[in-house]
Order: sequence, then structure tokens, then C-alpha cells
Amino acid sequence: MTIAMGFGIYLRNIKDALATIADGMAVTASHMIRKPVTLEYPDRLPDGVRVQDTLPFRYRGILEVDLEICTACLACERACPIDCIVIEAEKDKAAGGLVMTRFDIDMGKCMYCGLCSEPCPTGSIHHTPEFEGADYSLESLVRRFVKAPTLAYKPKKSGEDDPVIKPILDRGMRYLAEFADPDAK
Amino acid sequence: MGLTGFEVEVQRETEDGGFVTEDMTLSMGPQHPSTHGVLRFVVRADGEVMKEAIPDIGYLHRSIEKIAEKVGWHGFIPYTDRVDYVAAMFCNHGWTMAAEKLGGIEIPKRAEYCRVIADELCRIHSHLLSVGTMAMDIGAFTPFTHAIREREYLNDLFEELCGARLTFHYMRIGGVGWDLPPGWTDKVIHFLDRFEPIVDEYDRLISFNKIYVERLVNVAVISEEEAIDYNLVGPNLRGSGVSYDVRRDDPYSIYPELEFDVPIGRGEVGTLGDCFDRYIVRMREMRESCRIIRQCLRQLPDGPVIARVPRAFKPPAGDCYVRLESARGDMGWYVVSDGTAFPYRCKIRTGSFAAISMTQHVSRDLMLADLIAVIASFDLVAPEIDR
Amino acid sequence: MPLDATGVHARLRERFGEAIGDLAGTGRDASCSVEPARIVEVCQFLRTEPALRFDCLSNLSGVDYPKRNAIQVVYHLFSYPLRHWIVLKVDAKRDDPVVPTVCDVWSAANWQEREVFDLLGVTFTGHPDLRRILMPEDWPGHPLRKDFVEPQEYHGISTSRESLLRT
Amino acid sequence: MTEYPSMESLVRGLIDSGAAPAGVPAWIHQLLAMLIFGGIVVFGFVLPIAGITTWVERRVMGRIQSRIGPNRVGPLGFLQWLADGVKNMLKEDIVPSAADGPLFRAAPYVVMTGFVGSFAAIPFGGSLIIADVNVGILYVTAVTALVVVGILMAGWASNNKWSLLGGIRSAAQIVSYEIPAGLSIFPIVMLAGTLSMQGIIRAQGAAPWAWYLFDNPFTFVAFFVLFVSALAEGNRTPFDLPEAESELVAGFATEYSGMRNLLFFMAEWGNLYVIGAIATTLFLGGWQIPWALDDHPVLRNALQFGVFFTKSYAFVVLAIWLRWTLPRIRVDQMMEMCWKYLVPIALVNFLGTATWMVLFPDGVAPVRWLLLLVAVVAIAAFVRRVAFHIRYARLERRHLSFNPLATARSPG
Repeated sequence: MTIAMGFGIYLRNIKDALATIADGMAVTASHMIRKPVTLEYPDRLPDGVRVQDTLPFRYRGILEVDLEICTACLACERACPIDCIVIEAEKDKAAGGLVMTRFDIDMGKCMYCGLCSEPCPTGSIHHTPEFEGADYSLESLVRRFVKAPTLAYKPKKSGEDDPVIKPILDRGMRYLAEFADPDAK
Repeated sequence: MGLTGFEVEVQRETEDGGFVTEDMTLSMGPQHPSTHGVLRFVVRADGEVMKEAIPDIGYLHRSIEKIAEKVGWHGFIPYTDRVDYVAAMFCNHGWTMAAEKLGGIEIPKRAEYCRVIADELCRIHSHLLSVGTMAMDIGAFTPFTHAIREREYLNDLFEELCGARLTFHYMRIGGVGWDLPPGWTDKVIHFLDRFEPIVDEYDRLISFNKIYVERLVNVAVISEEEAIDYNLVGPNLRGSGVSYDVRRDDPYSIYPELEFDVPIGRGEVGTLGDCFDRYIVRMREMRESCRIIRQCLRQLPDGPVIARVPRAFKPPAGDCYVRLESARGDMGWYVVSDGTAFPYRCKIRTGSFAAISMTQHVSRDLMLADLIAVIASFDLVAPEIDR
Repeated sequence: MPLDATGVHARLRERFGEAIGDLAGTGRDASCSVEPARIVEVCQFLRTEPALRFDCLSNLSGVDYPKRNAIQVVYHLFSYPLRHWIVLKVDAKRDDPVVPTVCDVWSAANWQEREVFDLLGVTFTGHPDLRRILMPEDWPGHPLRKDFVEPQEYHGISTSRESLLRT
Repeated sequence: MTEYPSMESLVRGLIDSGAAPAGVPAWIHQLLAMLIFGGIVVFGFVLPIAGITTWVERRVMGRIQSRIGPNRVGPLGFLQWLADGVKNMLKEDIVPSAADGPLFRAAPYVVMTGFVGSFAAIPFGGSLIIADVNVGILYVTAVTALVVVGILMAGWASNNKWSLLGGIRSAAQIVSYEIPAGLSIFPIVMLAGTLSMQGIIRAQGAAPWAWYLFDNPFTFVAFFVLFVSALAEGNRTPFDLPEAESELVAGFATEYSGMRNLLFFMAEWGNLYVIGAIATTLFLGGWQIPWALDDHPVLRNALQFGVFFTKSYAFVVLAIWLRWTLPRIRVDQMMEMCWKYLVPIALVNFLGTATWMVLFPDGVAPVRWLLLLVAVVAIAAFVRRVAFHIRYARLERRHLSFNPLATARSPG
């Protein structure tokens, strides 16, 4: 009796092994016929397509600052949990406002959390879809946005009318509406 | 032909004519293909049979608990992404839950739904990696790539939801960072429609493969009592037949409003509590997660997704302990506040930490190859252990 | 029958009297302090008493309170059969923190105590394998103490990187 | 049956026709001719086939895994194997200081010898064989066993515990699986009445029902036993325990780098073809073609070579396909499978075939037809299953991803 049962188990083991292996092989065989899903980044993309352009709006890539609309409020510097942003600005009566002498971001330290772009009042500091940031030295990863002392932007009550600044500000506000301000629809 | 310093098993004759054999000490890891990051095991083996495997951790210790004391309540959220980077959403959720509990913040309904949808997607995300690497550790590489392929779609979804593929930083104290993007829910539905058959296919490819089953059944059997005694959690605990899921039994967020089953190991092909049970629980949990996401998307209410929380968030002094069901089970956050803008102490008790403390106990007298199956079946994730 | 924290606390008071402090906090976070010397006894009681049956040590953590000159070891206990909770807090002296181990009560305590020993320097007497767990064996100090100062270098390796921002 | 001119007679013919200088002993001619033919076979066939198999393996694996595989070097990435070979040759040849130098250096050559040596007796066509020795099949099984010596040497000499475990596993595995493999060769040897490779092929026919595979139910089973044992001897998944990546890092090859590492893997991939050639010779009618073509020896040999190569290479693809489907078995299960499953079954086949030969000395035609039908039905069922899988879970990236690239047709 037990011998017969044991032999039954023996045969069942063989049957199970053959059946499950065959089914697994059918799955893999079916994949040989299906299309692969690989995207051949970066050099074999369809004509004229940049991956950066296809990324979603919320994508948190390398940080960019539009100095034209930066109010030098230091909200981003305070929000950054790893202190990778440094801003230096001082009041200058002659120039009529805050003058920024330094706006540095160490992209080697940045962890792309997006906390800096949330409190920004104008959408000046924002993430771009750019993600290819490899470089040869740590020093070159520090992005220094202020080339020469710059007057900080002052929001106008009547709305912006400077034709140079307006599109930039519009972009910033749109960014805020869609990205940074969670309440906006 | 100098072969000095070669500590292999040596047979020597003893005085009474018998043989003594020396054990071989193997250092498995921290650089070893199947130690899931940087774990190390000091294995004492007699040929292929292990006498003991002593885990040695700390290679991925990034002092996240200490960082918590330095960066403030909001600023710590991105760091929680790194606690368990395979399933970052849960750590986001745990930290924000703890902070909200301390600060007494009500969060909007829609935010709860967004959190649960993200959590469950993340659970699938994490379980896919777990079952995939498990198959790879057992020697089948193809299931791993299939799992990663599906995971890639999830990454796309997460990228659209929160702008990052791995370190999400989606949740905020008081809600979530962003509402679901337009058209995103349709994509999730499409994903689920496609994913559910893929799970079946995955089952046919590997789960019930005779060789695979034989490798896993009756290996490292953990009884119910042992599992609780060692504080195993999540799929590892349920694999031992304990029907306990924080989502169901100690509900948080909107889980009481949702209908789902808690799969437990049944020992259908071997002994209850073996590696196969732990594995198959994960496979079944992915299906349940699909069910939960579908319900959430159906019931999704309108409204804001974040409550008004001051930037200088200072919860009153006190401590709290919150638990949530992460991909690796019950994750405990013990957070102490002293009323300042910086957390006073944050202790993260993770599922993998308990599981790895158990490996030494369960790995006695297993084969060397079984140790790999045990590591994989526990779903050990090194960053979560070391933090 | 699951008990709430008050019920568990009442049972403990009944059994151990003054060794158990008052109940503080509400709900899940309701905690009571325990005299360090009697913690093993209390845990053993909590684990074996049929009406309590705390079979799971959910979390064991340590908190440094330099102002009170204490390191507090916090035990979060949970019962799978009865689904109730209690939090125990043990204050150890900061200059010589010694707490008896609860390894024999719950196996889960083994590694969690090692972690508290490593990061806060609490010595758990009677622990079978009290070694550093996360930090290197020869690391000076216990990092989660509030007065811990990170050494400038470890075996000749600098522990910090010069900031490129203020140059 | 037509007596085909063998390569040896070709040599003799060359000597007789005076193409070779006189005054030199005939055996030197013979030896030189052998060397030249051997060189042609090794460098013209064996090494390229091992290399190309790596490319085939990676392409097949890629498709199985929804990937593309190598597609940059040459058309469809075909020249990838050459690029890899050149890269490996240029790499540093590291010998660990604690290793046993001479043994460590020699091991890959021993493995290579065992693998290349087997080609001396493997046929390519009716008259294309280096040496049609009368103990051909015995010679092939014997010389391939040299591989285990090399692997054991590599494992021991590396002075690395992982390598040693790999070497020991390999030894245990190959020694064990020689037995079912040998026992599955016996029925064919009995049926054919010869050990010569060409003799065995000539005893079969070109049509499937004239193959030894369908001769009787026992040879039908013996074929599968042989295939499984051969996979184990070739260290292929599910029997890739000696180099089990997730367990033993890279097993016996852990410490090897550059060209020596390449030699090991060339032997591994080349052995796949050897496995296929043996199975084809024994069970699938070898190079038999339905036409005699006595007047066109070149065409005949080309056709025969084509038939033989196709059959053999089908096994290579099958082994690759198996490798990327199956997990790896454990070392105790490997032994259990050999001694509890394959050896008894092989013994039954052996005895069964002997009995069959006594009962039906001329074979039974209906049984042949029936077995052929079984095989056809099994394949048809399998194809239906594949179709089912394709229908069941479609890979549609279109709806899933926001990424417009996702729907673009990927080249290659």
C-alpha cells in the first residue's frame, strides 16, 4: 500500500515537473514573439525627440533659478533641509531694493526634494526636466546664478507689464499653480 | 604548491581512530550578488551545510534617526524616502502620520485617498521587486526582468504623480504634496487591467514551477509563536499563518472604508510558515492591492488635498507611536516632540530589522543555497535595516 | 477580552504596587514608568498573565533626556491574541545607564537592545550578545545622545566634506 | 547501404595522388593532415560556434525578457561575440597571489582540451568527420569528462572558498550524471550494434519514424533522460550549481579574469553544441537526408551538414530557452534527481530496450507511428498554450505610459 502510494507520489512529481516546466517555457516562448519594451536611450530615440521634453510637468530635475523674478526672500534657503542653497543679498538704497551678490546651489548635495520651490512666491526657483548632470568635478556641480550683483525683483501691485519679465513671471506663476501650490486645481 | 592559510574542511585522525572535521568559515557579503544591498553574513559551514549564519549589519547606516533631530519636521520628509528606498511611500506616510498625530492635524478626505492609492501602488512596486529578486536568487533571471518591467510602468506613474521615480517625497504633513494629475487615474486603471493578468502569468512562469517550489517548501519553517516572539511582521508574519494586518486590525487612514482580504500562508505545498508561504503571501497581496486601488479610485471624493499647516510647524511636547502596514509589514514610528521646530527623537522600527535578527535562528542546518532563499523570502532590504 | 491601557495599568499596579508609575498620555500612547530593577519581572508578568498576554515586543527604543539626567528606554508592547497595548518607560541614570535585559522574555528584544546599546550606550545586563550593531566596533561615543559630537576623522578618513558654497 | 568516403580515405587519396612529398613516412602525412583538419575544425567551426552561441543566447534571453539584447556591433549585434573576445584578450590576466599558480593557469586549458577534443569524433556530415573511430560515442563521453578535472583544478587552485565549493559541486554533479547519460546511450548502442558515431547514424533513416527516438517507448524516454543528464554535465541551468551566481558569486570562475575566464565560458557554450550533436547523432537520425545524391558529393555533404547542424543547433536554442525559464535546483535535490529519478528510469530504459529487441527484432511500425503522433500532439498542445499566453497578457505600453517614446517603434 505505502509502496503504491510512494510510487504514486514519485510519478506525480515527474508529472508536475514536466507540466510546470512546459508551462513556464510556453510563457517564455510567448515572450519571444512579443515586442520588447526597451527604449534605447539616449542615441536611438525617434527623430527629434528629447527625453527631457517628454517628462511630466512635475518632474524634479536639476534646479534652475530665474533671477529676473527672484525676490531674494530667502524662503528657499530656509526650506532646504541640507543647506545646499546659499543666497546673499543686502539692502542698497541707491539701487532701490535688495541687491543679490550670491545665489549658489550645490547640485552635488541637492536631493531633488522640491522643498525649495514650494515656498517661492514667484516660481523663480524651479525644477527643470533636465537630469543629465554628470560632471568631472564637484566644483563644477555648484551652480552660481548671480554673475554680477543683481537687483532683486519687486512684485508690482498693478501686475507685471515689463515685456521682458512678464513671460518669465507668467511661467513662474503657472509653475506655482500647477506644481507647488497643492490647493490649486 | 603552497596552499597555506587555506581554511577548508580538513579531516584529521583523532587518537581513538575517528575523524574530526573543521568547519569552514565563509564571509558572505557585503559584496555578494544575493545579499540585497550590503548585508553580510558570517557563515560557519560544514561543506554545503551551514552550522550557523551570523548576520552583520550596519554597512548602510546613514544615521537617519540622528538626522531627524537636526532638520525639522517638514525637512525630514525627503529623508524618510531614504529609509526604505524600495518602498518610500510608506515611510513618508509613517512620518507624516506621526507628525499629524502629535500636532493634532485633521487631514482632508481626498488626501487620505491619495495616500492610500499611492501606498498600495507602492506596495505592488515593492512586492514586485521582492518576488523578482527572490526568483533571481533561486536562479531564474527572467521573472526578475518581468517584474522589473512592470515596476517600470509604476515608476512612470509615480513620476507623473510626484515628479520622482524612487524618492517620492509625495506626502506632506497635513496631506499630500500634489493632487492626482489629470488623466492619471485612467492610466492607473489601465495599469491594473494589464497587471492582473501579468500576475497570473508570473504565477505560471515561476510560482508553481516544480523546481522553484521544491527550493522553497519546508525551508526555514517558522512557527506562529516563534514569529510573534521575534516580532516578525507583515507578509513574513502572515506567512506563518498569523492573520494580522495593521490595515485591517488596527486601521489607520481610510482602510476601514475599504474591502479587502488579508492573505495568509496556508502551507498548501509544504509546512506552514516555510519560505514558499512567505512568497505566495506577497503574490496574493499584490492582487489585493489592485482591488484596494480600484475601490479608492471609484470612491475618490473631491476637495483639497492638504490641510493648512504652518511652515514653522511646532507640535506640542509629547510622544506618539504610530504603526502602518508597509510593504515589509508593520512599521512603527516612535516620535518624541519637545515642542520645538525640530523633532526630539525619532525611532523607526522596521520589518526587515526584525526579520534579519531571526536569520541566525532559522538558518541552522540549512544548505548554503537555502540561506539565499531565506534572505529573499524575508524580503530583507538593507537600507531599512540600517537606516 | 482586550483591555485598554487603564485596565492594564490597574493590573500592574495591583501586582507591583509602587514600582509602577502613574499612567500618562491617552489611547495608544498611554504609558507608565517602571522601576529599572523590576522591568524583567514586570515584562514576564505581562507576557504570561492570561488576561494580559503581551506576546509581542513591538518596539524598544531609547530617548536621551540630558535635562532630566536620564536615558529613557521605551517598551511598546502588544498582544496578538488580545489586541491591546501598553507602553512602559524605564528611566536609567544618564552617567551609568544600566537596565536589565528582557531578551529572555521576548527574543525580539535581542537586536533592539543591541541597537539601543549602540546608539545610546545603555547597558543591558544579562544580554547574551551585547555588541555594537550599526556603528563600527571601535566607534567612540554613542551617536543618539544629545551631547554627542561627531569625531573629525575615523581611522584617518575625514568624516566631513568641505562645503563648496561659502568659498 | 552506400559506403561514404571518410576523411581518412581523403587523406590517403591525397598521398596517393602525389600531392604530398614522397619519402616521408605515411603516418607523418596522416598526422599532419589530422592537424590541419583539426585546425580547420577548431578555428573554423568550434570557436566561432561557441562565440556565436553567446550572441544567440543573449538575443534569445533578451527577447524572453522583453528586452532587445546586443544590437550595436554589426547587423543585429551579430559581431558582439568578436568584440567581447577581443575585449577579454586585452584584459589583464590576474592570478591571485595566494592561488596555486601552475594549476590555476592550466585549468582553463584542461577544460578547453576536454571540450575541443570531443569534436574529433563528432560528425558534421556523411564524409565530414575528423576521425570516425569505432568507439566514437565512448570517446566523446570520456573526453568531455576532462572538463570536470579542469573545473576542479580551477576551484582548488583559486584558493577561494566559493571557487572550491563550485569545483566540488561540479565534480559531484558531473560524476553522478555520467551514469544516467551512459545508461541512456546504451539502448542506442544496442540497437545500432556499434559505438561508431557514423555507424549509429547510418543505422537510422532520414524520416522521423526511422529515428531511434521513435524506435520504441524506451528510447523515447531515454532521449529525455540523456538530454537532462547532458544539461547537467554541461553545467547549464537548472544544473548550473558550480557557478551558481546568486550562491557562489561565480563558483569556480570567481577568481578568473580576461582570457582565462573566456576560455571557461567558451567551453560552456561550445559544450551546448556537443550536447546537441550527441543527441542528434543518437536519436534524431544525425545527418541523414532523404536523397542519396551519389553523383554530387559536395552537394550531398553540404546538405548533410545543414541537416545535422540545424538539428544540433535546435538543441542549443532549447538549452538556452530552458536556462532563461528555469530556476536552479539545490545541491541535494540535484543528487536526488540523479539517483532517485534519472538512474532508475535509465535502467528501465536499458532493460526495456533489451527486452524489446528480443521480442521484436525488426521493430514495430505502429509503435513508431504512435510515438511520432504523441510527439506531434505534444508540440501542437504546446503551441496552443503559447498562443493562449499571448492572448492572456498583452504587452501594451500605449495606454500605460505618458511617455510618447513608449509607443515609438524601437529599432533593432
